[in-house]
Amino acid sequence: MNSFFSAFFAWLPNVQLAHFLIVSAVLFSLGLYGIMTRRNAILVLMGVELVLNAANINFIAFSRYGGANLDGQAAAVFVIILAAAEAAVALAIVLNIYHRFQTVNVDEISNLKE
Amino acid sequence: MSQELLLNLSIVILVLPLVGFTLMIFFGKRLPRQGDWLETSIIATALILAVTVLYQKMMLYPHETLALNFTWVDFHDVPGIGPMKIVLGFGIDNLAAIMLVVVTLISTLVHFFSIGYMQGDIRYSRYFAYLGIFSFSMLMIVLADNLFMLYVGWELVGLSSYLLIGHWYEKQSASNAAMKAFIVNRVGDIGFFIGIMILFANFHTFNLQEIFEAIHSGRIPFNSESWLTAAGILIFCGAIGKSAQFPLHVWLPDAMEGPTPVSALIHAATMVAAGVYLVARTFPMMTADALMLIAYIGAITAFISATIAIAQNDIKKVLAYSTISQLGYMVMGLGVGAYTAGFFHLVTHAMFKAGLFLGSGSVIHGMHHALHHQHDHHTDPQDIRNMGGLKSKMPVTYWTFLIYTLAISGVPLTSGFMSKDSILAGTLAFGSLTGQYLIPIIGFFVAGLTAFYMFRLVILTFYGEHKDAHRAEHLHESPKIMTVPLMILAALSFFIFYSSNPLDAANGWISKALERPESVVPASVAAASTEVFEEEHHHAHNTAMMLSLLVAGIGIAIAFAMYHWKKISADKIAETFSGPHKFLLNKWGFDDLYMGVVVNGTLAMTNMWKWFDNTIIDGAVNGAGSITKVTSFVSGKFDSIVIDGLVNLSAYLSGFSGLVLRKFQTGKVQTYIVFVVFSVMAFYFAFRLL
Amino acid sequence: MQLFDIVFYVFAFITLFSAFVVVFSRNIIYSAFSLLFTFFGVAGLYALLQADFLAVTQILIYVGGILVLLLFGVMLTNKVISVDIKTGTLQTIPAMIIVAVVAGSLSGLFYSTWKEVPTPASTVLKTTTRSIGEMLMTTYLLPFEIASVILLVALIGAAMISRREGKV
Amino acid sequence: MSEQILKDLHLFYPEITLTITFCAAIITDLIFRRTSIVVSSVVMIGLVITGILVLGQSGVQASIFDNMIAVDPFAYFFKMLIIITAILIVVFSLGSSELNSAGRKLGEYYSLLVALTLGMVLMAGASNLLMMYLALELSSIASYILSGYTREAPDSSEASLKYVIYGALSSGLMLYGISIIYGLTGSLDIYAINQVLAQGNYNTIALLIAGVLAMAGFGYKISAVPFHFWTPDVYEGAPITITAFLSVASKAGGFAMMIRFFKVTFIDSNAVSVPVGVWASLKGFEWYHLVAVIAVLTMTFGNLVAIWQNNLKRLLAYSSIAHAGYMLTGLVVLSNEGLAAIMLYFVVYLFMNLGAFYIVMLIANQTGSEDIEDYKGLGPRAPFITVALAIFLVSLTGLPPTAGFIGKLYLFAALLNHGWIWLAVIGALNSVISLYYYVRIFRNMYLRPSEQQQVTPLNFTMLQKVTVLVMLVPTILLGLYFGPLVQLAQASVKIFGTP
Amino acid sequence: MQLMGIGVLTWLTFLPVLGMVLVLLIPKDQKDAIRWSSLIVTLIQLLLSIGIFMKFDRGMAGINSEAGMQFVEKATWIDIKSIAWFGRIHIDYFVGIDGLSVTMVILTALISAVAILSAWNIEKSVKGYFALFLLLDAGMMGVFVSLDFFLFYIFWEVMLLPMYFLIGIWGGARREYAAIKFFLYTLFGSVLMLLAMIALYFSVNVYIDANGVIYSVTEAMKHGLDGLEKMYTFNMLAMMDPGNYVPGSLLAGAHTSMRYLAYVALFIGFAIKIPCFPFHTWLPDAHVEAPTAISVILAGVLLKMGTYGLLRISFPIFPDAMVHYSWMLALLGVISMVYGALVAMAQTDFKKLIAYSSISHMGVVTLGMASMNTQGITGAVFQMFNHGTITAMLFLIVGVIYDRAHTRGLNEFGGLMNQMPKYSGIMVVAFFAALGLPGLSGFISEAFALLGSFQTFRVLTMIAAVTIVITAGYMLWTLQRVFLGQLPEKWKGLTDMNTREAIMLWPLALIVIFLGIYPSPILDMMNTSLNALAGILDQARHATTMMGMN
Repeated sequence: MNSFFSAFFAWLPNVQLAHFLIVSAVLFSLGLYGIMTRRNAILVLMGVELVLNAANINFIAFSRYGGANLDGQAAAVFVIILAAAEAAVALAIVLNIYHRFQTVNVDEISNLKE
Repeated sequence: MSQELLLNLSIVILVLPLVGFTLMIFFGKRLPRQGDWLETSIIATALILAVTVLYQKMMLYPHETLALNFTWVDFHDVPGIGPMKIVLGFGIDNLAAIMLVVVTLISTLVHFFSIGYMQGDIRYSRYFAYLGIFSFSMLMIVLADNLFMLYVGWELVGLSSYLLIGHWYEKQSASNAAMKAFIVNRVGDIGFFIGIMILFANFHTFNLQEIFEAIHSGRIPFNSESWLTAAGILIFCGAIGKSAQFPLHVWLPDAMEGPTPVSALIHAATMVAAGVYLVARTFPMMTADALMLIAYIGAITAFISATIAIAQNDIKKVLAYSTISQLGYMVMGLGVGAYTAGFFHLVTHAMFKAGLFLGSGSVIHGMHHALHHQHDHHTDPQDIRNMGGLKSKMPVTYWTFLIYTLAISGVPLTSGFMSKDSILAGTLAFGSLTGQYLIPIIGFFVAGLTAFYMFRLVILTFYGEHKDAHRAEHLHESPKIMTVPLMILAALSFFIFYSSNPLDAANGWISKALERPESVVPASVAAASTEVFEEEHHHAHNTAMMLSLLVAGIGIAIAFAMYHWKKISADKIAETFSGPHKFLLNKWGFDDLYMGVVVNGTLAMTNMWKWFDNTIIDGAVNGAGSITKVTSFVSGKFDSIVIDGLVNLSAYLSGFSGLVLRKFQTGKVQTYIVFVVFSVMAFYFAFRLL
Repeated sequence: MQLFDIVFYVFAFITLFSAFVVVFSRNIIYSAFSLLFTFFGVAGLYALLQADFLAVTQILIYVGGILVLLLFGVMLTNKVISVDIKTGTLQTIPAMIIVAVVAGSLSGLFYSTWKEVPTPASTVLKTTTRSIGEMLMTTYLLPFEIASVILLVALIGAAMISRREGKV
Repeated sequence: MSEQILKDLHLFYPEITLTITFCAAIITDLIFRRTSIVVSSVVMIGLVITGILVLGQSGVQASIFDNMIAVDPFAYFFKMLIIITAILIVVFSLGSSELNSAGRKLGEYYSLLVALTLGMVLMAGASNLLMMYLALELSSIASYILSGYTREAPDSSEASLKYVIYGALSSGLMLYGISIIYGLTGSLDIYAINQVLAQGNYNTIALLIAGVLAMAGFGYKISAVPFHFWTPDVYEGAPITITAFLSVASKAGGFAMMIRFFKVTFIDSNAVSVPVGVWASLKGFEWYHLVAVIAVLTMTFGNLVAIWQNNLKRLLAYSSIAHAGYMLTGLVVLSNEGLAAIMLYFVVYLFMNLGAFYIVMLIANQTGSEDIEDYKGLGPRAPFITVALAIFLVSLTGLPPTAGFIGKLYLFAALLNHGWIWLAVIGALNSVISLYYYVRIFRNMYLRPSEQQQVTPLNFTMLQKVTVLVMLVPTILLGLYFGPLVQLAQASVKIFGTP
Repeated sequence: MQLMGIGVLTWLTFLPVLGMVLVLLIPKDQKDAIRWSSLIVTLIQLLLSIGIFMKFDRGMAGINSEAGMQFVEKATWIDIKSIAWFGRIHIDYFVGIDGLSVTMVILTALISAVAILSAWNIEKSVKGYFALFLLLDAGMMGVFVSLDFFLFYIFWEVMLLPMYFLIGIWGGARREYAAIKFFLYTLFGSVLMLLAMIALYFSVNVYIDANGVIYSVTEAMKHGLDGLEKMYTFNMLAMMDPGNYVPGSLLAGAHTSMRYLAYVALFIGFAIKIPCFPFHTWLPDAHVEAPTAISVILAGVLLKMGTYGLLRISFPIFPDAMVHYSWMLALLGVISMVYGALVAMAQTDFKKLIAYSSISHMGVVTLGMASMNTQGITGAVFQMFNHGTITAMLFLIVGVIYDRAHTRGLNEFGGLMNQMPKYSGIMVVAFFAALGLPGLSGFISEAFALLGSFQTFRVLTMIAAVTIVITAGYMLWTLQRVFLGQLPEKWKGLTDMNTREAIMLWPLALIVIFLGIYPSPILDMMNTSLNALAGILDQARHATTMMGMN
């Protein structure tokens, strides 16, 4: 175990692909956490954005370290575009919900259930 | 007459009553006099033909068995067996020919008697129709040369017995008795049927002659002598049921709920004798062990029912127990090997017992009329304690009745003396051959008892003063149509019709005709051979005659002493031995026993199964449901769903798990997401670990 | 520790810390503004990864577009009296556990799989904009067009949904 | 390059037509603001033309736009399926009082329907992970909007909110998975990915998590348990036409995409000694076990929960989940046979499921209720329609002589032929369970009297009856004479780039 | 035998479908027209079946040889050319009858006609009733004539839905429960059957030539493989030929666990229909709730489909498994007999009593066929026929009294013999036939079944013989409770059977009596076939003994 940690700490300062990936993983997890826990719909959407950003970091990191092909960057471009489109639609829906229910707390909008 | 003609004649005899039945059942009510003449003339014709057949058979073919066979079902080439046919047919040997006459004769007489006795009955034509179907089925038993048809006839007489016992079905007791008769008989039939199955499974034929030949050639069922014994005993089970042998004798006394002529015909002379006939038919295949058992069953039956008869007060019940007792005698006779004697007793007993029943019928008829005149509907016309002094009122009935009683008691010059004596001699022979002396002891004791209770009956019914003087005025002799049959039967109770020697039947035509057939079973399990047995039988003859005369005399004397001269008080004895008396009055408790154990047991069992079916199997769910119903979250919904159709436990479980699974659908999207991410991780770890 | 590494850690810290605030702050406005820093941090990481075009795009679209959209959303759905708009959280504990597991296993996986990947030769001087532009016109032409359709759909849809009802 | 693009373009005419239709619909909507009939006609014409153009692609095997989109019999099959569904949905929408009485104009509705169709059609052909993601998002975004279309109904709004959050998360998960795959293989092109994987040097664990994450995206689209949670709520809340569309076309697109993904990417294309028509799974990542587990969960869950439903839309939602489970089993067997069974099942499912939804809609139009209790005594009031519904339900149960039986027969046959006995048994038992809730519907229709005081017969227009017949006839006919159907399915298993 | 170019079996099967269409075309309120046209359809069906009875060649075996089948019709139904990865799919519309099915065909036609008569007084949605009834009729007939498993299965399932509705709509108080129970139970069994069928399909191959003629593997070897194509098949007859099994396939070989499994799956499917002991609980409910005509059909025909299926499919296709499991079949048969009889005795509902007696009587069938010899199987098949007629009578009898008294409580009646003499007469015949009185048909079949089974299972058969008494017990007890004794005051107004009721009951009674005396007309028809069937089993038994198994 000790050897694992010593290797790990020795590895830490030498930034390379995995460092970015781990940042991405943590960002992804934070995004998930936000989606799961925030009552406010807009905060939930923020969580979604975090998840997408995490994926993008992956794409770009892999693009950089994976033999310099730009597919990853291209993909990231599309992800950003889609994030914008999705955010627009989602916000419109949230506004609509607000008009209808006078709340944007996702957990309160649960008429459809078993 | 050619053999074919004889056979055809006998088939005509068989079919005639069936034709009568069919006509009567459909058109009986519309015929003049409701068709009694039709049925009666048909059966009378049958009688004439039967006598012809018997005569011709005796004259022309005294030792042959005439057979007429036809293929009933053809199984063609059966795998593993080869060609197989079920051949049925009729056979006439001396046994059958004699039975043919006995059955038709008594049937004819009973028909005539019934015309008088049943006058004005609401189902008069139905009654005659049933008599027709009975005659048909009984004749079928007689003529069958194979077990299958025998069984068919066997069941059909059961049916007709059921119908006739239940003739007055408005009476609960009558319909109960009918049912009891049928069901108790069926218990015996199970054995009979299993016996048939054993034989068929091995020999692939129902034909008795073929079965005997097969056994004779050394092929025995399942290669085991015990199976052969078992087959014999199981077939005898049929006889136990039909001939009311211990322990299935309980139905016969109850069967007295039927009209008295029916009792005479079916429950005294013919049907109940079918069991004896069956044993006689299958006699060659009985092993020594089987015969021993048969003998003991017969003896026990004879003894038990004779003792019960002593305590009975119903005229027909006394006769019923006497019938059982006499049947036990016959069975015992066959069992000990006295084939001829046993069957001979069947014939003689048929005459005098039919007579006794018809006589009692005449008495009841008279009593009934008298009571009817008095508008008395409470007094039991069958209870001998209400009778007495009928001798003068009904002379013909009395005299004929006395003759029958003498015959059954075994007084010399009567037919009963000869046959009974012969059986007793057989038992003595058996005793000396096998060392089983209990059987002759019972035999003689029962002979004494028989004489005693029969004379008790005669005395209480006909002697002394009538119990009710007013009623006595209305008592009349029965009409001619009823008394003539009585006289005929009385005549037939004399020795002369059976043998020229009143003391020994051995040389009579009937004994000549009925030679004991040789056993076909392997020698190691066979009973004493005919030769040996006849030797012993002959030796025992004189001893038996003496002893039987003695015990009969004693029995008669005690009867007169107790009931006529009142030297001994019957009541006092009853009081002194109140325990045994009650025991006898209670018929040894058999009815209670069966009611309590068998019938209630079965009913309890059926109810248990019903409960089991409704609760365990079917309601695995509905039951499980009731437990779960309590739990809160299932709530009232569950009930309706269960009733709506969760058919079994699995359905319940699936419904239940559906209910649980529903809980995942909370309506909160973030909860869903937790589930999703959780599942993703779960899959990931599950597959990593695998 | 080279400059590159230090810069990485700075950006990584900015990204993750602000993301942490986004997710955990009870104040919506705080969350929204933290998100701004997250996006900046991510853009920095992009730059470190020599994705200059994307770093710029990230700032333009995310900060200039999506974040503003979200802020509008916050404002429109709350009666804004002060900057102190609180919001609640739910099922934090199960979420925490699951997320910890996710983060742990993903990080572990990444660490073990890509621990030692040689850094390719740097292409710092050449910008990626042109290459990406070319790719969008050739290989990714179809996705590019489809993306435009998606934007159109989103446009129409968003307009339709948020339009005042009753007006045909 | 540009010549290639031009050459590829003519294999892309159907999609282009759809795009044009989409734009045309928007423009028409702007011109004819007062009535939506013009838009619907335009959409109808566009869809029909698209259908005809798709027909022209029969038998083509090609990959266009730098392997972005495959044009192959497999895609052809699903495209046809989706287009037919779309046409039927347009017909449904014309007669839906839910939509028409919503007080909103339907121009946008129809145009978005086209966009949704386009997304699904793209899903059927997408052969690049990015393209798959885009197609998924296109259809998702269109569906978010459409499921919230009747904004007046709170349920509808709620459905769309849940859908968008759930959908965004799911596509995010999938995207993350895609990014890992990209990292592992350095490519987004599924053929190239397969080339890399086929060499065998990959990290199985990373591949596993990528696969599971991708599965979350696909599972969401085909509503497979445990990624199905949005389905009941959205199906119940959304307008019934959209529900019907999602339950068939969306599922078809999702299935097409998933099958292509798994079959092209995660197959050991260098495997030797496999019989013709059978594939070998990638060593170290036996994903078909995952699919098998998901299939079992899906059908069992769908059926068990459906038992408790009282809203018919919701009931049908669960039933559609269960059906996805049956279909997934076809993928488990890793053979063309299973694939053909899935496709065959889809054709059958199209008719029976749409039929059921349509009749539920027709009845709701008149009675205003989708509650099972309100179906009491409906039988005598609307004999033809209820008999048709009964037949659709029987078909959904999978009883002969309806087409549903043939679908199940082929699935089970594929399973048994490849030794998946336990899976076949579970599938079969599930269809017994499913009977129970389907029967509840016709029990209420025929066995129970109406609770209303006045019982008036329901009237349906000839067009509606004809529409019902359009779905009813195949449902019965394909059950009795299924030869052509099987041939079609068998011919359509050819996926570009696979043997 | 052809009519208008179409084979008689097709006519028999699809005539009711035509009838159904006809009925659907008649306006709703013309109830008599609907009744009469239904009756005429079934009467034509009956006539056709009588024609079959006349023309049937008693010497042809059938069972596993196509040449031995009669009135065969074979036409290509589904034909899909083979492709690289999947062989030819060829399903024939293949119908034909042999000694095993001919009795069932006749029985179906007979009982259907009788049941239509008994449904005459249905007033609630007459049109729907008769339409569904005719569909049911077609389904039943189809099951008995199909020689292709696929076709068989389709007909098998086709009956479910009409049955569900017939019980569910026209039934008694708890009709919904009974109907769904019936439906679920049967479907449960049939999906297992479906799986077994598919497994069989992939295990059996035959060769087909360009003209669609099928060759078994052996024939093909003789013929030479030129121009022949190998394919899987649903043909039952091909499944019966061990030579056709693909080596290494799921069900190849003998005495393998897969074969046992498939056999058990099939068995459960059929046992539920019979219904055999642990699967029987749907029956009492279904019977009690079903309208008279449906009870008649249910008891008269439907139950036979289970035993027929065993004989037609399970026995010849899985003789090895049959030999292995025959004791189980026999045991279940005996349990059904005894248990059914005992539970029947405890019933107070007339119909329920007869329902349980059905279970008991069908146990005889099961036991008889478990014997695996000619007598036993003959007894079983004959019992199927007889139970069909006798139980149909019993249910009609209940129907008659229920129509009048609107109760089926046994304890509420009594003394009806005087009030309804004609009715009572027929009832006595039916009851005594049911309790196995010689001279009536039930006895012969029971006797043969027991005689046969005794050769294989001695002890079990002896236990089974106990039912002779129990049956007599509850039958007579019922007779007593209903007909004997005093007539309660409230039933003084009951009328005797009317002509329609007499017309439906008397033919059955006459058949029961006639076959009781002379069963050969029916036995001869089936004998050759059943010998062949027994031969197959016998061979399997020998093979098993040789292998030292069992």
